[in-house]
Amino acid sequence: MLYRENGQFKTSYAADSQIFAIRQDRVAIALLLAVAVVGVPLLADEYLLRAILIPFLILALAAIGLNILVGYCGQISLGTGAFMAVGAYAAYNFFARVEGMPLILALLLGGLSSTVVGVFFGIPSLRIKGLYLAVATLAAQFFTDWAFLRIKWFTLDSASGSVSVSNLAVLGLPIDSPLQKYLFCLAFVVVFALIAKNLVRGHIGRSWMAMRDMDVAAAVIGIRPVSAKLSAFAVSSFIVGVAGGLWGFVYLGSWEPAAFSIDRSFQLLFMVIIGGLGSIMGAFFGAAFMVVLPIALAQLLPWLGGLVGLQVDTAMVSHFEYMIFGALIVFFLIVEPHGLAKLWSTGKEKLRLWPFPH
Amino acid sequence: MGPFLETLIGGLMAGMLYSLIALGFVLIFKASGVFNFAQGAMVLFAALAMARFSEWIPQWTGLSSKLLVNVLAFAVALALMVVLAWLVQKLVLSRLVNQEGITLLMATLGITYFLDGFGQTLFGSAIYKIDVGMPKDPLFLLEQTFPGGILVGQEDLIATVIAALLVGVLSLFFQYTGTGRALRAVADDHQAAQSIGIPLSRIWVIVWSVAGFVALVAGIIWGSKLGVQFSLSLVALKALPVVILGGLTSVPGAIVGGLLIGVGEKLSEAYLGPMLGGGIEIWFAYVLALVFLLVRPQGLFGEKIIDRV
Amino acid sequence: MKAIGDVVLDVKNISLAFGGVKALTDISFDVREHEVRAIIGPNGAGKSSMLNCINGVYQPQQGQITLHGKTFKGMSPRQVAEMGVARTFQNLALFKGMSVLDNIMTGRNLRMKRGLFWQALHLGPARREESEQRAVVERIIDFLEIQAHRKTPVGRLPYGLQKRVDLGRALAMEPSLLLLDEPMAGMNVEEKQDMCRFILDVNDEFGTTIVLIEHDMGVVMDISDRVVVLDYGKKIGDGVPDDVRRNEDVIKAYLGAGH
Amino acid sequence: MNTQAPLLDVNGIEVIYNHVILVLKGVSLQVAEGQVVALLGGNGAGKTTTLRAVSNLLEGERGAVTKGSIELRGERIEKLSTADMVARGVVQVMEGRHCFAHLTIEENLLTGAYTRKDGKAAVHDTLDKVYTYFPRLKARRGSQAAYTSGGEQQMCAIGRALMANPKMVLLDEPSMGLAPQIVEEVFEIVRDLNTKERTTFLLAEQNTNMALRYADYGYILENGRVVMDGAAAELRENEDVKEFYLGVGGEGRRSFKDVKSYKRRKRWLA
Amino acid sequence: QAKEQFFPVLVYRTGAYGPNGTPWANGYVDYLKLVNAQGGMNGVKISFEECEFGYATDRGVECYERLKGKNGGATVFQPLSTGVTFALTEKAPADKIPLITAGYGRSESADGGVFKWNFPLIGTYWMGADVLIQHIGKKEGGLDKLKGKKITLVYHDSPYGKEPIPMLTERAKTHGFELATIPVTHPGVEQKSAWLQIRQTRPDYVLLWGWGVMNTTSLKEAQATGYPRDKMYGIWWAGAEPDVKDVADGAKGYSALTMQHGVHPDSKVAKDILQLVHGKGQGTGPKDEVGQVLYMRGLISAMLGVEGVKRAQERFGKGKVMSGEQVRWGLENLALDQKKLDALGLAGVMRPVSTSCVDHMGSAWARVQTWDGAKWNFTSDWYQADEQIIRPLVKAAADKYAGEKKLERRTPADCQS
Ligand SMILES: Nc1ncnc2c1ncn2[C@@H]1O[C@H](COP(=O)(O)OP(=O)(O)OP(=O)(O)O)[C@@H](O)[C@H]1O
Ligand SMILES: Nc1ncnc2c1ncn2[C@@H]1O[C@H](COP(=O)(O)OP(=O)(O)OP(=O)(O)O)[C@@H](O)[C@H]1O
Ligand SMILES: CC(C)C[C@H](N)C(=O)O
Ligand SMILES: [Mg+2]
Ligand SMILES: [Mg+2]
Repeated sequence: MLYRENGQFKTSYAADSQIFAIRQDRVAIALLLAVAVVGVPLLADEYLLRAILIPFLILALAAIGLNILVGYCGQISLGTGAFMAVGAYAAYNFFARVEGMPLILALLLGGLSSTVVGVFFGIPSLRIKGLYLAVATLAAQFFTDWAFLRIKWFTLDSASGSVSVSNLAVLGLPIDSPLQKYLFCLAFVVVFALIAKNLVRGHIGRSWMAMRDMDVAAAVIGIRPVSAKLSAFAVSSFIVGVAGGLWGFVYLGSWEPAAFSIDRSFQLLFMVIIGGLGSIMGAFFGAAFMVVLPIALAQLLPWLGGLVGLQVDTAMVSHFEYMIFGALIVFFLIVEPHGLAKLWSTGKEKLRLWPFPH
Repeated sequence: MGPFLETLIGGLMAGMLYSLIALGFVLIFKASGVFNFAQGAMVLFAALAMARFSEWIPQWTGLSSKLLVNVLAFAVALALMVVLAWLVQKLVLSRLVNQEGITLLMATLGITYFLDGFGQTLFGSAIYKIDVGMPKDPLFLLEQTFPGGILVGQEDLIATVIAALLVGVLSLFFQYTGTGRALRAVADDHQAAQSIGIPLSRIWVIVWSVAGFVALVAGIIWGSKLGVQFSLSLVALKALPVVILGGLTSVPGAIVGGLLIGVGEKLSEAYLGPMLGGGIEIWFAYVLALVFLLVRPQGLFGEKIIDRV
Repeated sequence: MKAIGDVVLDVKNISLAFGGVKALTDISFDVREHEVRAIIGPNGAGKSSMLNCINGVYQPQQGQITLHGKTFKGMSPRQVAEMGVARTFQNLALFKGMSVLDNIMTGRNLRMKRGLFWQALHLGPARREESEQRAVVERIIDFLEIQAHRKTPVGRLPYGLQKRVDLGRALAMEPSLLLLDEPMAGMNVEEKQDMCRFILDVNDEFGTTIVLIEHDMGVVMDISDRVVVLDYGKKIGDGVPDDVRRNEDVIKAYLGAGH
Repeated sequence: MNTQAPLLDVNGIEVIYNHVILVLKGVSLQVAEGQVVALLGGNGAGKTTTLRAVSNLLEGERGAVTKGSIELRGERIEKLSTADMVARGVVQVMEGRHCFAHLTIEENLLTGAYTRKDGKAAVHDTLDKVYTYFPRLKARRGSQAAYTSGGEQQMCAIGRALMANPKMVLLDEPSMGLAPQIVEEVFEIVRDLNTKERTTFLLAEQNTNMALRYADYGYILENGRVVMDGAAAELRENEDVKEFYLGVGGEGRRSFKDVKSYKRRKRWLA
Repeated sequence: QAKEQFFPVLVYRTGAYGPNGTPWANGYVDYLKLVNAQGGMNGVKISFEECEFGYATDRGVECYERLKGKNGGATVFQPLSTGVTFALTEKAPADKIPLITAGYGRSESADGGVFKWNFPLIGTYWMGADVLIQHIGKKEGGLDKLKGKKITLVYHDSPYGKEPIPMLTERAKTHGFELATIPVTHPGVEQKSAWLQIRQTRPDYVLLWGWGVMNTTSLKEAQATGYPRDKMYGIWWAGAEPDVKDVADGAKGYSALTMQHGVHPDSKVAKDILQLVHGKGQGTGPKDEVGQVLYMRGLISAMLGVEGVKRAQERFGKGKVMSGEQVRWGLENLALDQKKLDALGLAGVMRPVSTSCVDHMGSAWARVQTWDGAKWNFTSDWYQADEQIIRPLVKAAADKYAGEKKLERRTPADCQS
């Protein structure tokens, strides 16, 4: 009964197709945003910002991008790391080579470069499907890993192959302290989440989903596979590229190709799956799960060990962390195979019925 | 000519080693439609078990015959893999019947994490040794014809023979037995397979056990090559292009794919690598696979992807 | 009596084979504007394959198809769709992960032009366009009486309703030619009656030409204007329902003695 | 007819999908050994769900029986697996065909005999029997199931279930997508097996006309509840059944062409 | 409650590099325990906390963020990864925490005039590369004999592996030998083509710049392709027990540089640890590990940090907890003479270290050790890296860095503070 939509009538289609059509949701999201913009800066310490919130936001952004490709358009990609890398290195080149290049512009240009690469590696998707397509994206992954390691030009001939940026600023405001960085990322995430949501609820998003669910039928109602798939690759790699730029510029500050290795690609794919394929909100859930849980476990386990008087060494903690993390993944999948976002909405449905079960 | 042949042979044998791992992927995929991400972790787990038991058994029992110890350790490790298969079925797969491939893939990822942690908790995370008496020193063939002869790794040669044997047996099994047919049915449609009385649980225990066995064999060969430690689970990545190129559902495909990838990457590294700055073999393997897929989207021997309205 | 017009679809000497299987052999027939044209025949006769040829999913090895005066041998499904042809599928080809509303909205995709940029902002033109198309779709939803399920993911709907959504999606394309592949399979009489009503309404009100595959002879005989009968890929009958019903070949191959 | 103990006794079951969607709201039905029982009802009434509950195929759909009991020959079976049910001779033909796409028609049929222990020869006899029932399958035996027509797949699904030599068959919409002649044949097969081999059938069917002609007893399901049951012959005479399920009004069969002239009326229960 | 000096410990005990990371970490932690057991640093006890990062740069940075503010603030970071060092070089100055990168990290950071917070104590990769070439030259009978020789570098494809390349290139130019470089991709289990290539080009020497399983694999592949192990020379991270144990006889004759120390189970400090730490059941790893190569390296790294604090206390107040800035001063003014080393139980293990504002390395000495199939033995005299060659390279690279980051070189006054 707490969560009821009865009595909330929509008088226009526009109102009905709002992102959060139910009042309670709108209130909740407004609260959440308020906390993110006002509450967090007041309360969070530097550690929380730097080690948890900033990576969470950036990875959530990347996960949104990936979700468009995998969750909405049904094209499995294991090359997210590559597209992030392209975004980061391209942004770096624009930033370092062009005198006076504004930060935001550099990041967006990085995203655009990533789009180009993404579309290029998306071309095989017109012919190759399913897990087989993973090969194309993996090729992208390993190729960029190699290219940024080996082609000196990309790293401005840095001997170690590691690049770094500093003195970040937007319109004269420095992006330096964790808080500034956090807000900077937050702004990006909010804007892109909104854009992504808008895209997926419009006809473009529907053509992606149609492609995903049944491509022959989609073709029959007049959706062009070429444009549907490639636009998904384009949008996805743009967002992922921007996230890559943020990851390099804002989170790491100095990076090497290993920061965007295949592990990152897998990590993001897992975020998207565990969060919920085809759900923007799922990207956030997934990112939270994959970022926060390991850290929480690493903190929690020694403490728990301490409670029962056990001295747990880091290796042990680390192994247990893996075990628990793995077990939790399985557990959540069993509870809800369609991811945390689905679990969330089932929960809401239950609330709607509460306290009368049916 | 000599160096070329050498690279070629090296590639072929590296390819067979990949096939050995690829085989595990193919088995499980073919028999349940699950892309088993945990194959690499299973290889590590099996190898760890083998390595540690062959170290512990003499300590516990005072046995000194190396052969006996190895056989015992193998048996124990195999038993462990069967138990593992049973647990996976019981705790994970049976609760995810009829779910989409991607969900199952994710579940096997959970298993991967668990196994990585569990294996190292149980067996430790240092470097261990598997010594099944594989010869380490090189063999030089045709020393008269080519200066310096042609180098062949004896270890690789043995691995090649074993892999070929495994593949032969397994392909026959799938194609010609009733169980093989049932396995393929399960991969197509869990629910329909259930509806006609195929006991998914038993089937899954069987395949995962066989995959565990393959992982153990791969683990022993790779482990005696590289030493048993965490990186062993990463060689699974090398098997990915192989499986995909050969076709996810094809046992012979795993072999042919392995050979192609092995040869392709070694030759490319040897002849293209120096021009491009080296280290190209990894992406070259994928690009090679990609080129083949553009011609045959289901892999060389994979079942045709069906989409019909 | 409704006015049947000129030939809108002319199928000439179509042959299609898959390896050794001859799905269609030298089939010709025509469809006139505004008529309800049924295709019947035993299982595996090639009916669905025929539809697949018409809307470009299969490319026949021989023969040609003339649509609205335009003759083609190989068109992409998209081109056919642009010429106003819509269809439903025998084995439900709905977009499982999407809601009923979204499924039907995809039918309007061809008419939605606002590009990425406006979509991303979801402002002004994009929003207006979305609302306009939504209104059309809502009319279809009302028409098919599935208002209650608007937001349900189609995968959860019972079979019969899924068929209705499939029809809705085709209708949303506002086609001039509608191809229906066994739209009433798995329905009881009452539901079939509903479905017939929908089909006839579309046919009447919008003048949509309909090609219908159906195994329920009651339905076929009652609502179609002309019937083509296929058997093993060959045409064995063509004519008004009453003639077909009395055709010996048809009785032997398809209807059986009971009819 | 309720004198002998029923083979299958479904007692007031409730089924919930996905923890929230309540679909069956207390369905009870009995099937006696050697009977043909029809389960009728409109789209979404819950026929498929009932069958799934009996054959224990709910789990894969994330559904669960939350109340009531199901007994087979007096044994509670809710906890069994589908394979156990098949071992007890109960096989379901699933709605929507579900053939194994990559297997050939013949391989599909042979997998149906997976549980049989009576030897290759016996299995081949059954295979021949199925081929005589459905000659079309024999013609297409070498094709992968995915590349056969809808009706052929339906035959394959039915044939596959018969390969198990079942004691009881749960048929979900067997007539769907089949040509009239074949529909007739399918029901003849049902009768044939029923009389010759005393196979019991529980069939969910939309083709009420056919179903009631061949069944001994019928249940009508609406909205997850049994709203009416009775001997098939009685049901056939019932006015409401005639009106809504057989399509015959007071004045005989109404043409589908005329359906437009009257607005569909509400069903007799809300 | 007495205040404690907090030492964050970035380690990797799991993953592909775990077998090598673990002994280092054990040595590091055991030494800290030893200091506490002996009464702390002028009475100040050490508290420490480990953070596992699996040798992954981003996770290392995460650990840094997690630990830097803990328990009153981190004293000094020693990330045991060149990649992480690169990432932290920017962050540490802002947080005012010194970085000790003993034997790894950025070679140009030896220039304290630009890298105020970095301390690549007792060894950089340029220095290591320089010594290796000296050693090879000596074997050949003089550096001039290197002319026309082929030397191949097999390196871990990461900032770590690339570090020596500028130095080697420089040396190749000077002495006229031919340098080829072969990268090995992380984690390094795939080296077949690399070694087939080596078999074909038959270089006179192979330099090995590996870490973790890559070292083992290199040796095994060398064995499998028949490359003589006694022509292979590794950097000090490619010369420990885990690298060769599993290869055993196959690695016989292989040599590696030492970062001064080698295997020292008999040193006083090792005995102290066995007695005061292991003896109390507080040992971190197995007993027989005490004194092994990587264990000693970890121990020495910890010692350098502790001595930095002690040196700072001499100026800012004994018995007090030092801030990061104060420790930085201490590290910049280290004066570990032989007497002090003897007192620490490090006699025979290492040579004196003394740092200054311009020299953050403090000592440029190394030896060579060789594996005899069962253990490591020293097989060379001490070498000192050639200042003439290194200094200009370091200065140029540091200036380039300063230019990019728009940093000013520190003034002499700043050096005094
Ligand atoms: N997997 C599922 N998840 C959620 N709801 C489901 C699921 N399967 C069925 N339902 C719901 O259960 C109800 C009954 O469905 P069921 O398939 O049993 O009906 P039916 O009588 O077989 O209908 P039809 O004649 O159309 O096949 C429907 O409202 C349907 O939406
Ligand atoms: N893509 C394909 N590949 C191979 N054979 C095919 C393919 N499509 C159809 N066929 C074969 O062509 C024949 C005609 O099939 P089609 O689906 O057109 O039959 P249908 O008349 O629609 O039958 P039904 O009434 O059972 O749906 C069948 O024998 C079928 O097996
Ligand atoms: C630090 C050392 C353990 C060596 C390591 N490979 C590095 O990054 O330099
Ligand atoms: Mg058909
Ligand atoms: Mg049903």
